This record gives sequence, structure tokens and C-alpha cells, in this order.
Amino acid sequence: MSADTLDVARFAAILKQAATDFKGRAEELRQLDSILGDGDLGVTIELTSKAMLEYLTTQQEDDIGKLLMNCGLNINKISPSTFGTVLANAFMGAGKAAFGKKQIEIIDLAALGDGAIESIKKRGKAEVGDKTVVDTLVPAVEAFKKESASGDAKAALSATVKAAEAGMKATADMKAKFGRAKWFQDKSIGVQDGGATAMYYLIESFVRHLNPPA
Amino acid sequence: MSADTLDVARFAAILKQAATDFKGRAEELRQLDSILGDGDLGVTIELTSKAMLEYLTTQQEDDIGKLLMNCGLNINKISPSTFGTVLANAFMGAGKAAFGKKQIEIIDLAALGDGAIESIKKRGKAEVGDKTVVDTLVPAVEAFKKESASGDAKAALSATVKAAEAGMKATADMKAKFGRAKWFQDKSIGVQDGGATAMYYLIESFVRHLNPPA
Amino acid sequence: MKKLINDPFQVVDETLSGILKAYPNHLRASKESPRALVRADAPIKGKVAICTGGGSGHIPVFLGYVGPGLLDGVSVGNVFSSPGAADMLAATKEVNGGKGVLYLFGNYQGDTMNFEMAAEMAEMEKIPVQMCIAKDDVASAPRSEKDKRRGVAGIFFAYKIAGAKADTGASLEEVKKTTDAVIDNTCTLGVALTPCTIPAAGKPTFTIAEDEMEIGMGIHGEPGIERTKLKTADEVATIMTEKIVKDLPFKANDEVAVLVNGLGATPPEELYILYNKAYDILKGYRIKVYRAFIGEYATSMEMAGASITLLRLNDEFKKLLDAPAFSPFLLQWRKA
Amino acid sequence: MKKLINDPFQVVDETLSGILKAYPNHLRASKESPRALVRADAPIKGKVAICTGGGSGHIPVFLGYVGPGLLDGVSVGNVFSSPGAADMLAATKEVNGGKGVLYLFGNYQGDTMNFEMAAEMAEMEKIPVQMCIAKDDVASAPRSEKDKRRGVAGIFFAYKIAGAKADTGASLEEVKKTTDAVIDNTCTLGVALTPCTIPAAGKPTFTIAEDEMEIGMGIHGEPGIERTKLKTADEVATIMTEKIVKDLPFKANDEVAVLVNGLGATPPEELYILYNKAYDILKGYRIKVYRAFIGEYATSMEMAGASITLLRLNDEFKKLLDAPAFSPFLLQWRKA
Ligand SMILES: Nc1ncnc2c1ncn2[C@@H]1O[C@H](COP(=O)(O)OP(=O)(O)O)[C@@H](O)[C@H]1O
Ligand SMILES: Nc1ncnc2c1ncn2[C@@H]1O[C@H](COP(=O)(O)OP(=O)(O)O)[C@@H](O)[C@H]1O
Ligand SMILES: [Mg+2]
Ligand SMILES: [Mg+2]
Ligand SMILES: [Mg+2]
Ligand SMILES: [Mg+2]
Repeated sequence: MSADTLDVARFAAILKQAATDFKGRAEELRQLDSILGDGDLGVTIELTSKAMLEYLTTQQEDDIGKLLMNCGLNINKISPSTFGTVLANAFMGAGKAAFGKKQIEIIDLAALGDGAIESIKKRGKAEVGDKTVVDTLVPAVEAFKKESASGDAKAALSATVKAAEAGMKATADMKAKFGRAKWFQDKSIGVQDGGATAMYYLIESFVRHLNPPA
Repeated sequence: MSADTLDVARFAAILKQAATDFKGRAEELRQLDSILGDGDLGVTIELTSKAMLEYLTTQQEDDIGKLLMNCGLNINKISPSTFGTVLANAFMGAGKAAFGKKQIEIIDLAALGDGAIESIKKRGKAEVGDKTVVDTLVPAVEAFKKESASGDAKAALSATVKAAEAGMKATADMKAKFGRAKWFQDKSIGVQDGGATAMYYLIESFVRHLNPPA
Repeated sequence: MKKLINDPFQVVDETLSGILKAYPNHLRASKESPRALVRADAPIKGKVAICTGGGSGHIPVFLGYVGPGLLDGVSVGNVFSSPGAADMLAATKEVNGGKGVLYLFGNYQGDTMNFEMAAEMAEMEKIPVQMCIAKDDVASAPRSEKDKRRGVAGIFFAYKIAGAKADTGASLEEVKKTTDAVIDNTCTLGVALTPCTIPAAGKPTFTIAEDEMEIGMGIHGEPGIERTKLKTADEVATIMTEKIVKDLPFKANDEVAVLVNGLGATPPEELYILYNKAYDILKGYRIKVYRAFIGEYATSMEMAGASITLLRLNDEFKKLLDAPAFSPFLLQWRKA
Repeated sequence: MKKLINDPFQVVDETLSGILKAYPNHLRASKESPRALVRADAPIKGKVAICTGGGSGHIPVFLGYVGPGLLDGVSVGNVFSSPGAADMLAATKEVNGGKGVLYLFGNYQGDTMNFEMAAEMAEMEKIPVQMCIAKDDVASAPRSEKDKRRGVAGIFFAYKIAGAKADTGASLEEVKKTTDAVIDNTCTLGVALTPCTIPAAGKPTFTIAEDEMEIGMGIHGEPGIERTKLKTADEVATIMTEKIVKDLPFKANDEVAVLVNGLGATPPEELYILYNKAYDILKGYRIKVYRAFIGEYATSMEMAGASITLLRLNDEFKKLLDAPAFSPFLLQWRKA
């Protein structure tokens, strides 16, 4: 199997690594959520990480689609707060797009990203600019698509992380329209969004483990 | 009317002065009660003072017995905590002893003191040494009786205050057997009793106004 | 002091004013005193009446237990201070339905003295009075000195069973006998985590470190058995349950009613966690829980803490405990 | 964090364990999930079933409202976090008595998304589902953006009336219609004095100075309208009542039910003082109080604060509000 190919085992291994990294962000994200939310995002991160690891350690799938779908279901079961539910829907949407696939080329991950975005938007109704997870994920997937057109997976992945980071940072200037933060109205401007930040960490970590720096 | 005679008006006037002084002790007594009690003795002192002033300002009695009895009833109505109730019983007991009297010689106050003690003991069952109001009142009345035998009212009154003070201070070394303080058991030793202290202030103030220092 | 109040000296009277506006069909002030409340339909002819009373700051204790199947009247003192004998007498006169009045209250000096004064005054008015004094707090004195024990949340069971017993048409002596038997079979132990503040005093009644708790502390901050580092719920439930079981003692095959009472600031969630452990310990002793009551049945304003009470049941107690009763303070749905 | 708990991550599961031990004849866990509880006698054939759900930390909301005359099932999330769609589905399947299931819950993103997911799953199982989303908090958005409003203590009225309506044998659509009408006529405004701490987070969800309060703060610490110096009870009651009255608006000769709800640490005494003033203001507007509910009906753990809710009544609402209902979380005497 080429370095540019993902099968179920490799996909699961990388997700496990990302889930492990994720836990380390709990306190930082708790703090962000306590400014514009109810302060439980740290708990949510810990539970999300736990849900992913629990499932990924015991899973026996032979299909990337099912892997992602069931990973999402387990997140929703164990960590069904807003962020957890949005992420669960992202996994389920990506899983739908990968349904029946035993392996997948990195360069083809765009379809999974599109699936995730479609599912999140359907469930949460948020668009880019509303100060949510969407603000990280959408530019990340767009950047990947743009850079991957040339066929350079490595370049596409690093563009993805850069775009995700920019998207995350841009949420600081936005006024929240969804979630608890919307009740802060104009006061929500100036603080970076916790969910967008969490999504950035996941993307960054996923890419780092997928494509270890030389 | 001689300086050694009390009629209803003078008795009421002196009690009013004592009640006014009493209020100033509220914070100090709150603190004592918060060590060995529930911290409401300050409130009780304020309400007791209020109850006395309210009644004494409007009363129209022609009988010292009734004056004291009704003053006690008003204390019980407005300030019926343990201390207030003990004091109310003291007033009612003294009132019984003075029943029908339009005037009274200072030298004859002993009977009122006895009446007060009898009533407090009947109601509260405490004896000298139990760390209560009784520890101030009983030695005070005893000293008055002893010194007044010679017929010197002034000397009897100052002996009363001294004995009350000594009785109050002695409560510091006692173990409480009544009231909330009894639950502190041995830990109640070392702290002066709030009710005994309050009773001392009342006696001291009553005597001071009855017998102004030359 | 962070309280939603106006004048600290008006707290009790404004509370009563609000209560009478909230439940006009349920409670009324007595003619003689605004500090004596009675059932709106008092007196109930041919029924022994039951009066309670005590300091404010413990709702639903005391006035929350007045109602059909429960008590008939209550006198209301200032925060943590006994009501006066005149107020007790005012309630007594208005609830007496011809079969006499039972005074049922907690074992505190001020209350006892005032209820005794009221009883003497009632006697002069030819109203037969009997007294039952609740003393369930095992922390406050050894069993050998039971008469020194404080009355705390366990009075709840005495109220319920006394009220139901009176409803059967029993005589004053019979109601007293059953109520005393309930009191003799009731044991409570509490813990406190934070103090409370008497509004008119303005300062907390005691201090306790951020990482400490006091086992056995009374509902006015009276001293307990031990001040320790904060323990887990399981440890606390174990200490409380073990001490209570050994006190009576409760034995295998006993049937009990359990009350897990919150003092004010402790959330219901924590009370259920305590019960979760207490139940397991009782099960280990083969003590059977007939019925559990969990919530705020006797509070100390904003104090954090909880108590566990066990009542040993017999067939009569079970029947009386299950008899219908109503008070709007018990958050019920039935029309007030 | 001064709490009577064990492992902060086990708080919810241990709470549920204690609840099931306390009320075995009243509630049971669903077969598929320990986080979905249903009436012990579910499903009730021929009755529309009602399910609610939401984060923990608000008892008696949510699970305390399951019972005869009330709701049929509930899914239970972590503290301040929505339950998952699978748990909602588990409750849905066990309560459906053949007439469909109404989802009735508060307007929060996480809950809404999960209930929508559950509804889609229920549809696949051929269970008809309708949704009613409570949004009574007038502080959280202007009336023109009512759909953004948070659901707070006012859901209590929706629960009671929906439950009574379902008991009449009404269809799913009829129950939804009546419940939506209740929601449309319910307005709440709260104040918070102190924060609370999510056990697993270990730190208070917000900070507030010793002499400050926040008007309009949500039950999870969501921002309110104004942070000010601590006001008197009369001032607070005035601000709340005036704002609520103007919001709907309530008018002269309206009949209302009033709920004065304590968030946790605020003593009942203070709630009655608030009601004392609110009642006078309503009287000034010639708004008639049909029935008042005062106590802890929706809490935020150990948060200090309170809210006032008004529901405009009509004849149907009055009848349904007065219909019998039972839950042991409402501290009742009737045998559980
Ligand atoms: N409609 C939405 N779509 C996508 N993400 C959302 C949406 N609403 C909120 N979020 C994200 O959820 C995050 C908060 O998650 P969480 O703390 O779990 O919420 P809560 O505690 O309010 O349930 C926000 O920072 C935001 O990024
Ligand atoms: N049996 C008694 N006889 C006389 N005085 C008593 C008795 N019991 C207690 N006291 C006095 O009452 C004081 C406490 O009064 P108070 O604060 O009103 O009591 P509480 O708040 O417990 O009702 C004690 O300091 C003590 O002097
Ligand atoms: Mg959050
Ligand atoms: Mg005291
Ligand atoms: Mg007191
Ligand atoms: Mg949350």
C-alpha cells in the first residue's frame, strides 16, 4: 500500500492518534467555552476523545464508510453536546461519502470533507461567518480541493491546515449566530470560537499523523 | 419622692435608659453567640431593646407589678428567642413580686430579684454554674441582699454590679448545660456566656441610671 | 451577604405576606397575630389539632407542613429564633376543634420554654394540650442522653404520621402516643459544607475552610462530631448511615422510611448520590427501604449540606405514612 | 468546588442509580440505554406519549416531570450537555402507546439537533413524532426573534398542561397544538447571584463580584441583559415582573399562573419575598393570579438566583393545570 493510500486500519490508527492529541486541548477549550458558552467544552473534548478511542480500539470494520459512520455514532452516544453532535454529524456525513470503500487515496479525501460539511450544515444550519465549526472546516476542505487539483497530496494537506488555522482565527472577529454564543450578540466579537478551535486541532493533528513532517 | 423611692414613672424611665444602652451591645453579643450559639443574640438584643422601648414609651400603668409584667410580655412577643424568653420570664417574675405596688423603695428591690430568679429557674431549669443568665443574676441579687441589710442602698447597688460582673466572668470557665452551648460540651469552656454577659450589661446599666455616680 | 431581600428585619413578615398571597385558600393568619398561621378551614371539628412552631429560615419547616392530613397551625419566629408564647396561643385557640391540641416541635431551649408558657396559658383557657418534642439528631448527644438531642429533619416523619393519626379520629392521648413512638424510632445525622447568614445579623453564623466539612453539624450551625477535609459522597453516606443504624439500633429485617434532606444549597443530584450509597449499605444489613423521600424537607437557608434520616416502621406507621396529605410547599399539583 | 460527589465523571450515572433505587415503582431505565428513563408502567396504550430530555444539573427538570399526568419518558445528558439521539430514540420506542410521541424540550442547539436526529430515526421505525420547543426566556432575545429564546423554568407549565392534555385522549396533533399555545403564552425572566460548577469541569462557569447580580442570566450562565450591583428583592421583582408583563404583553383582566422558581441556593423564604412584590405589581395591572407555584422547579445546581414566569391562562389551560398528576420529585405524600 502506497503512502498515499488509506485503508481501514491506517485510517483508524491515524484517528486514534488524533483523538489522543485532542484530549490535551481540553483545558484550553474549556476556558474558551466558559467565555462564550457554558464551560463544558473541555468535558466534551475529553468525552469525544474517549468515544473515539473506545470505538477505534475495538472496531472490526472492513469499510472506511462504516468506520467513520460508527465512529460518529459513538461520539454522539458518549459526547452529545453541541460540539460533539456537530462532530458526530461530520463523521457520519464523511462516512456516507466513503460508504463501501475499503481503501481511499489521500487525494480523494475531498469527497469525505464535502460529505462532512453537507451533514453539519443540514443539522446545524450554520454557514461560513456564523462563528462555528463550519468556519474552520469549510475553508480547510476548499483549500484541499484547490491544492489537490495538481495531484500533490502533501501540498494539499499543508494548505488544508493553513486554511483551517486562518478560518479558526477569523472567528475571533465574527458575531455568533448559533449555539450559546449567539446570546452574547456583539459581545461575542473579539473572542475566538471554541468549536472552530477544536476543529482546527483535530484537522491539524489528523494531517500531522497522516503526513508526518520529514 | 425620695431619691431612694421608685414609682412607675421613674421605674419606666430607668428601664428605658437601660434598654437604650442595651442596643449598643448588640454586635459584641452577636459575636459571643456566634462562638457558642447560632449568632442571633445581637438580633435578639436589638429586638429586646425595641420591645422594651416600645412598651415603656406608651405604657400607662399605675402599678409597678403590671409595668414589669407587661414589659416582660412585650419582650416575649417581640423577642422570644432563648435569651428574650428568659428575660421576659425575669420581668414577669419580678412583676409578680411587685404586684399592686405603686411605689417601691430601692432597698426593697431584693424581692423583685427573687421573683425574677424564681421565674427564670422555673422556666429554664438552669442553676448557678450552668453557664447561663442565672450565673449573673443570682450572685447579683445575693450581693444586693447582703449589702442592703445595713440599709445602705448605694452600697448595695454597687455590690450588685460587682457581683454580676464576677458572675458573668465566671461563666468563661464553666461547661454549658443549657441552651445551644451545651452541645459544645467541653469546648464551651473558655468562652464567656453571651446571655450572662447581656444580663450583666442590663444590671450595670439599670443601676447606673438608678444611682448616677456622684 | 448575598440575598434577595429588602430590610433584613422584615424578612419574616414579608415572607409570610408572600405566602398568604400565594396560598389564600390554604392558609390564613390568625385573628390575634400575623405570626400565627392556621389552615384556612380551621378549626376541624372533632379532630385533634396539631400545632408546631419555631424559628424561620427552614422552609418547608415549619409552616409548610400545615394542611389537610398534616398540621393545623403554626407560630412563626424570627430567623433561627423561637416564636413567642402569645403567638403559639393565638394558633392554639383557632385550631382547637374540641379534642385538644398537640404541640409538636423541635428540641430547642427557646421553643420548649415558649411552648410550655403557651401550654400554661392554654390551660387557663380550658384547652387540653399535650407536647411531643422531636429529638432525632444523633450527633447532638449520646443515646443515653436522648433528651438533649436536637430536633432536625426527622420531624418530617412525626408531622406526617401525627397528622394522619389525628385524621383517624384518635384522641389527644392516642395521637401523642403514636407521635412519641415515631420520635423514638427516628434517627438523623447531617453534614454541613458551608454556613448560612441570618439576614438581620449580616454575617455567617460560622466559618469553615474551603476544603472542610463538619459531620453532625446542626441546622443552625450547632457543633457536630468532627470537622474534616471534604469527603466523597460515598464516604459521607457511609459515615451517616453506619452511625444511624448503630444508634437505634436498626436491625436485619427492619423496614424503614428514608429521608435524604438537602439543607439548601446542595443540589438534588447530590442527594440522590448519597441515597445511592445509603441504600446499598442498608441492603447489606438486610434493612428494607419501604419508602424514600429525597429533597429539601427542612432547610437552613443557603447552607450547603445534607442529612440522612431513618424511621423504623411498623404496620401502623406505614399506613399513616401513606395516607393522603397536602401542602403547596411540597410542590404538588393538586389544586391548592 | 465543594460538592458531595464521588468521581466527577460519574455524577450523572450515580444520580440515576440513586433515583432508580429511590423510586422503583415510578421509573425504570429503558432496555436499550441507562440514560433513557420511562414511567414504570410505560407504554400507556391509547395515549400520546411525551418525551423530554436535556442536560443534567437541573432537577426536577427534566426527569422529575415523568409520571402520571405528566411525561412518559426522558433522556438524560451529562451536566449541561444534551443527551444523544440514540438515548432519545430508546425512550421514544418504549413510551409509544400507539398514538405517537411528542418531544418537548428547551431551545438549545445541542438538544434541538439531537431531538431532530432522534425524530428522523423514529420515523424510520414508523413512530410518528412531533416537536414542541420551549422558549420562554424573555432576556435571551427580543420578542421579534422569539425562536432564539432559551427555554428555562417556564417549561414547567408546558409539561403540566401537555401531560394533562395527553391524558384526555387527544391526538398527537392536538397535544402539540395545546402545548405550543402554552409555550406562546409563557414568559420568564431570571436573575443570578452566584455561579455553579460543572463537576467534571471543576471550575465555576462564570465569575461575578460579591456585590453584583446579573439580570436575565440563563440557567447555564448564559449572558443576561445587565450586570448590576445587588438590588433589593422588591427592585428585582419589579424589574422581572414589569419586563414580563410588557413582553407578551399581559393585560388587565388576564388570568395568569405564576411560577417563582429558585435556581438552587436561594432559600424559599426569598422566593416568597419576590412573590410578595410581584403579586402587588400584577394586582396594580389588574392581572389576576389564578394559581401560584413557588419553589425549586428548575435548578442550576448550587447557583443562587431566581426567576419569575407568567403563563396567560384560558379555560382549557386552567382545567389542565388543575388536573391530577404525580411525581416523587415534587415532594409529594401520595404513595410512589
Ligand atoms: N449550528 C452550529 N453548527 C456548527 N457548530 C456549531 C453550531 N452551533 C454551535 N456550534 C459550535 O459548538 C461550540 C460549542 O460547543 P458546546 O460547548 O458543546 O456547546 P453547548 O455546551 O452549548 O452544548 C461552539 O463553539 C460552536 O463552534
Ligand atoms: N435554661 C436557661 N436558663 C437561663 N438562660 C439560658 C438558658 N439556656 C440558655 N440561656 C441563655 O441564653 C443565651 C442564648 O440566647 P439566644 O441566643 O437567644 O439563644 P438561642 O439562639 O439558642 O435561642 C445563652 O447565652 C444563655 O445565657
Ligand atoms: Mg458548551
Ligand atoms: Mg442564639
Ligand atoms: Mg436562635
Ligand atoms: Mg453544554
